[in-house]
Amino acid sequence: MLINNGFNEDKIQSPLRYIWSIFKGKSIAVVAMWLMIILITTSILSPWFMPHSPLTQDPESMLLPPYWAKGGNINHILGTDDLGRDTLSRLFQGLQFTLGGALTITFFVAFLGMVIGAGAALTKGVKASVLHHLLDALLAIPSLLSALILITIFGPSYTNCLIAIGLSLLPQFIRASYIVIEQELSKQYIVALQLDGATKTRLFRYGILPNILEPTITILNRLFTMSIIEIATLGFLGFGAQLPQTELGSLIANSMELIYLSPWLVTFPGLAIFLVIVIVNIFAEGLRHAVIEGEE
Amino acid sequence: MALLDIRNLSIDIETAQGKIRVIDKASLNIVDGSIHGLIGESGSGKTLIAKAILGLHNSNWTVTADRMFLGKTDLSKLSQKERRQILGTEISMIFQEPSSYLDPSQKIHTQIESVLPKKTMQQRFRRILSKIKRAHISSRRLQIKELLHKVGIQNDVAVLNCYPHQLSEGVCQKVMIAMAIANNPRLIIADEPTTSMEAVTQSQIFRLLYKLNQLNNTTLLILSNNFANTSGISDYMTLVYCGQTVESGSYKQIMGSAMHPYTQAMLKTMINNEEIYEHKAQLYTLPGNIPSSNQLPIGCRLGPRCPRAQRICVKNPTLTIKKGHSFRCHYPIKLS
Amino acid sequence: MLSFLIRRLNLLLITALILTIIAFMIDRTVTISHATTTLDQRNYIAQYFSYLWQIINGNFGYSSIDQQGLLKRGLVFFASTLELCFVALLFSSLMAIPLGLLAGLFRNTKLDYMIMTIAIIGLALPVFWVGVMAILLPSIGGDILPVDGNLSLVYDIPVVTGFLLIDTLLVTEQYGFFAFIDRVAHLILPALVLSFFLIAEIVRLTRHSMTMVMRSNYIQTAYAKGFSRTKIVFTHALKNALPPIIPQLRLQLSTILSFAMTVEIVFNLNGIGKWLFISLKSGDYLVLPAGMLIITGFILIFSIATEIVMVLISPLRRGSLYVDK
Amino acid sequence: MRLICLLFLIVSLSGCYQNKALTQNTLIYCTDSQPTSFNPQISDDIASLDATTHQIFSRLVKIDSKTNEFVPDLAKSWERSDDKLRYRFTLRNNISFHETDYFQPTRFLNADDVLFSFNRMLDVTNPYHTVNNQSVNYFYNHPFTNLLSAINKIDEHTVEFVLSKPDVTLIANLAAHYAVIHSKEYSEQLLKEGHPEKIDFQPIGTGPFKFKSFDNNGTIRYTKNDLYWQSMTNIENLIFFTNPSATKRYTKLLSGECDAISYPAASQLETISHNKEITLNSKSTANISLWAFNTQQDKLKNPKIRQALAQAVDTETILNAVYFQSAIQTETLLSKQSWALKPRFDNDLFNPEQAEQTLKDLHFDFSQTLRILLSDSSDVFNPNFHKTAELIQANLAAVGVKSRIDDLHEIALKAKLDSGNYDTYLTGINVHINDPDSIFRPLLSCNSTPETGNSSNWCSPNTQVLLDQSLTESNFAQRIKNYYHIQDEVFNQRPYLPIAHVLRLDAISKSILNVEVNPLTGINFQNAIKQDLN
Repeated sequence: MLINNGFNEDKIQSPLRYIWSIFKGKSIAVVAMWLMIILITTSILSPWFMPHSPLTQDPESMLLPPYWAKGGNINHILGTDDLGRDTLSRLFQGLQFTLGGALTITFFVAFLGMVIGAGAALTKGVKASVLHHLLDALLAIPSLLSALILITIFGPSYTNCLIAIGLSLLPQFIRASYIVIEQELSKQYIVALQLDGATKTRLFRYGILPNILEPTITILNRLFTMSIIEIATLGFLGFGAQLPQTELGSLIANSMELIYLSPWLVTFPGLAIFLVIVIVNIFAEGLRHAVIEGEE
Repeated sequence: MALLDIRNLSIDIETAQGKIRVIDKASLNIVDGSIHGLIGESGSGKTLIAKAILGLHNSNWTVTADRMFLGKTDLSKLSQKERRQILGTEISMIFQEPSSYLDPSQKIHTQIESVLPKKTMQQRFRRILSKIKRAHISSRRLQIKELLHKVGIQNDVAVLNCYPHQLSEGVCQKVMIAMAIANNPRLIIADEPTTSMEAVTQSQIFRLLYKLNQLNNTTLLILSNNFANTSGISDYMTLVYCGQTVESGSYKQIMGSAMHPYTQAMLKTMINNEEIYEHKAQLYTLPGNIPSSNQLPIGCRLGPRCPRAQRICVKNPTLTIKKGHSFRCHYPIKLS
Repeated sequence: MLSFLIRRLNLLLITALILTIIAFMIDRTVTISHATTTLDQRNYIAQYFSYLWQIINGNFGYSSIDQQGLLKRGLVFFASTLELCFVALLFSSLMAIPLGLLAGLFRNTKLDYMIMTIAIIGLALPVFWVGVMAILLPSIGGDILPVDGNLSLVYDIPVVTGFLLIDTLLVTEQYGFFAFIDRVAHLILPALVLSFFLIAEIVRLTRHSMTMVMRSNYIQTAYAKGFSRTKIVFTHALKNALPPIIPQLRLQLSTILSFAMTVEIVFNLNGIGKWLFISLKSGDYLVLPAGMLIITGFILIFSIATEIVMVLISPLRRGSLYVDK
Repeated sequence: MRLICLLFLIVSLSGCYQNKALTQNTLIYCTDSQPTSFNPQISDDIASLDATTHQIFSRLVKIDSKTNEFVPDLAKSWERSDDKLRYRFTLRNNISFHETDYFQPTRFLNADDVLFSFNRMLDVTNPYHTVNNQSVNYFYNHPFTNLLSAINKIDEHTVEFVLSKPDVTLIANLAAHYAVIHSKEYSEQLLKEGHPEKIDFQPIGTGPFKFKSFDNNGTIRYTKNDLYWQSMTNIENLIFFTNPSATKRYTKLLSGECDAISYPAASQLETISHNKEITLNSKSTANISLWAFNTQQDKLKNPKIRQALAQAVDTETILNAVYFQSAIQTETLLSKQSWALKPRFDNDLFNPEQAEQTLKDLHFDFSQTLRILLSDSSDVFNPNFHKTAELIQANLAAVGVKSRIDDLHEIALKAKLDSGNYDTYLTGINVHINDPDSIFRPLLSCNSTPETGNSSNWCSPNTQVLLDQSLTESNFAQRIKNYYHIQDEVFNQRPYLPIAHVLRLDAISKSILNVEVNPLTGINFQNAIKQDLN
């Protein structure tokens, strides 16, 4: 009997490696990925290499414009705020809070949501239906409102804001992962696995998890985007990070009264939020396409 | 006389790992008025060939052919518009799983009506006139009714007012056939028309197709993975393996004197009720699996599985034609 | 049909009940933590039922600041929010559906990438920031558009329906159509900002839906019938691609409202978001359960309504009336 | 293509969304906060005064804005008896109260109305005395109690005020915001209806504008009082609109949605002063922004420590960074205009080196954290508390003192102040009468609580005696001397660090003329004229 191996010139690539090789071909997405890595590392490391501390006041140079504008100073590339603090350092500190918060939320919510969603999808009966109705009810509450409710109960602070946003986004994520897993469960190969007598965990690990990569990326991306926007929004409304913590949204709120005097102070944090979301979205979109192409 | 004459049709598909030649120099010659079976395992490229004939290919396909003629029209040189004119009137297609090939949001009536020849100005005018005369002639309704009766649907009114999801697969397939024959095309391509159907429905559909061929003299190209099923009604057969046409010939030639090892293997797989199998005897299969599309062997693609393969099989065999019986093999089975 | 309705209403009631429990829990928590009223000594279950009874009777509590009934005021504010959402939805549908269809139709072409870039940008623009930047508008472009508020103050419009677009039309004897135009002018900027997000969302949904439809088998059939691409798009694709967007969009309703609330706060529109925000800032925490009940009540009723409408218009879903899946 | 259509739509709308005919006789004043009531007798916050004193009500006498002299208003004339104890006021005839949906006057103003208005404040037996009267220090800023012994009705149009001892400030008091005249008839109608509290929320007065509506979004509508006895303006509708964001107010002023705004953001003053379309109206006030040290707190008990902390703070930077041009730097509690001001010429008010040295000498515990308490919302005397606190924090850090900023919201803040458990408090005080007592008493009296102004919990017998003495002191020179003593003590003991005297600022569109702003009693639109500039 002949064996096929002799003719298999290429090795069969592992799916992840295969997806990676497709992803590498998407130049914009790769650029976005590098930008994302740079953004995260710089905002974490910024206290060590920034020339100015984000809290140092300088009465001599208040409200400096960015250095390219008239009256700008090369010491403060993006200018200073009304207390003479360096805008760039403050932006990075803000990024630390916003981006870090969003990543934390994404991580925890994704984990919890996946577990609960999978639990709901894999179990039947009273437990699932109770969860279902509870989700229906919770999903009807706009996330901003539920975040406000939770913050009113906990009191405004950065950590509470993160908890509130996480909790308010959790139902959405549970529902999303539930739907995805449910869809996957109805597919033939899962039935085959079930007939093989696979346990729930095995079914989840080997049957479902590898096949829901693409929708998971979409959900995660959405979760991340929403949490950034919500952190910034709550910060802007004064329910999030409390001063002197500078979160990008509260940075905008604090400079709002200065908008005519120094519009840069409002422009830069907004642009930062915008760029972070765009970069992450492009990266996620690229990844998603790679996964889709890899699966096809 | 050949209605459809395809020689050395190749299809390359662009993928992330480069171009893959999925159809490799396939040749097909369909005699006018015959039933031609295109037989191959699933994934062997039958549907691709059919789509290439219809021109329904995506932008990342490259289709090349030495000859691709439908009657006297060169299919490979048609513009989009010209091709559209041919589709439906000259060639039509019947798909597998018909219910998914019918628009779920339109009633059957609308869908059938849309394939009927467009009303000319004259007809419209006549219709208005007839309305004035209060002589109610709904020619279209009649036409549709006739079509449905032709394909064996009796309760036409009920069916016409249904959405596809309310009908069974068999009825849907009949509707598809009705739509396909609406314009009396010269060639009907039936792509596995009976998969996922009950046996009774299957034979109904086959009988219907056979009748069409006999009554209207419509040429039929039946794509199938079921050698046994299709061979029954086919006048001619072509076998495809991994995008290569291995053997082609009339029913008698194939059944009686298969030249290619693959054909022979297929013949052997047919369960023959006259033979008595021993208890626990193994049924015959070719060893190995069909290679996946990105790891196709070079030369004769059956090579690794072929019981008669030798070193020279890594080169592509040339087409041998004997009395309309063609095959591609370096070591054909000798006529016994 | 009747059994379907009863089943849906049944689900609605259970969800509504859960929501009142949540509202009750919020009510108790804020009352205890901020001690605005004397504490009720009865056990929680008895308290809950009296709370539920009050809600059924339309008594959502009273503002701790001016002792006004919360339900009536909340509804008036919510009407304004809905108006904003509606205008934004209308505007963004007009913009986004054609874009999404085009993107889906010309998938993976330059046009598609361009449209998707627009969508990502729309999603990424923080709503409140755009609102803040809009403040700069008068100093750049003069008094083109009003920067905030529901309506110019010169118009004193009595509240009839709560929907200012309608109310302004009711006072044409006094102000002519100026009040209406003024209202429209005040809605343009906030609706535009809210649309950014909505456009992004609708473009994505439409594109996905369109792609799925264009890949489906019956489009192949249509090609095989010899139809032109335009004809296929208009006769087959649109009809199948658009309806699935509606339930998808319905799922986004709470997100849309969430964004609308932010827009209101930034643009100083008297909607439910600003109401909640101002009340919370001034320590009136009882608005939270009331506001929550109003918003969620609307979302529940609206989703049931869309479901019924969907069943009525979409032949595919009508099957679910008869077949219990 | 769609974008072009949209732009076209916007452009076409922009031409007509503002209706000229309607806006022409409507004046919109955008304020920073809502009034707490519509009666200046019970509310003395700026917003309430702006919304009521000159618009709805009239007083017996008023101050002429140009000459600063007292001129008759509702009183035709007045005469003083020879013993300087009796003042007799003759009222004008045919002065009608507002005719509104909720009240139709049947008679003109007479002596009963004047009596009612004052007795509501003075007479504890008056049925209205306790209406809407929740504040403990109801008469704190109304020195009538000490002043008057009786108010008599002589005839329908003559009222007599009897003083307990000679006092020249009576006329000034009668021109103050709390001396407005209410309608007795209206009060009786309300009593009958059983809603006496409405008197302060649906007011009836004799002023140039009558109250129309107040909605919870912060819009107050007035219409012209057609029965007003003086010549009137061309303004038919007066609208007050509350928008807490100074930037938004300014934007609306630019876009023509507001005709005048109160307190434009300090940071925008420079841009506003360059704008030719806008008049910037600034009036100096006695309102003062200050940093209070809680003298009851152990770590701040030593006045030297308070001195040193005060020395560490650079008030000039605060002024530049927070107030821009909206305030005047000060070292004293009294404003430059006050007759009791003791001028001071110290050069080492800001001296961090010396401050650090003093603290070291006093063995100040540098490891402890000094808490800076502040409100989380802005107020008229400080546009941005938090920024001020941050600057102070940086100053303190420079001398090695650690500090923490506590932003608290209204209710929590009040609780904190009541508990007395705080170190320092960044606050300020509003002054409504041009009298040193109105500043010193709330800040320094033992009877005053942190909530009413004494946020340093200062109580010194010496100060208290001086305060009480000067109130009854008839010798002016002695009074001044007393106040000088108080100022010295404040300087030495440092319960407060004065930061700035805040200006009353209003930005008014050039199309509005004759708006008068009185820093003590509020804005006056009586004579305002709106002209069409186009």
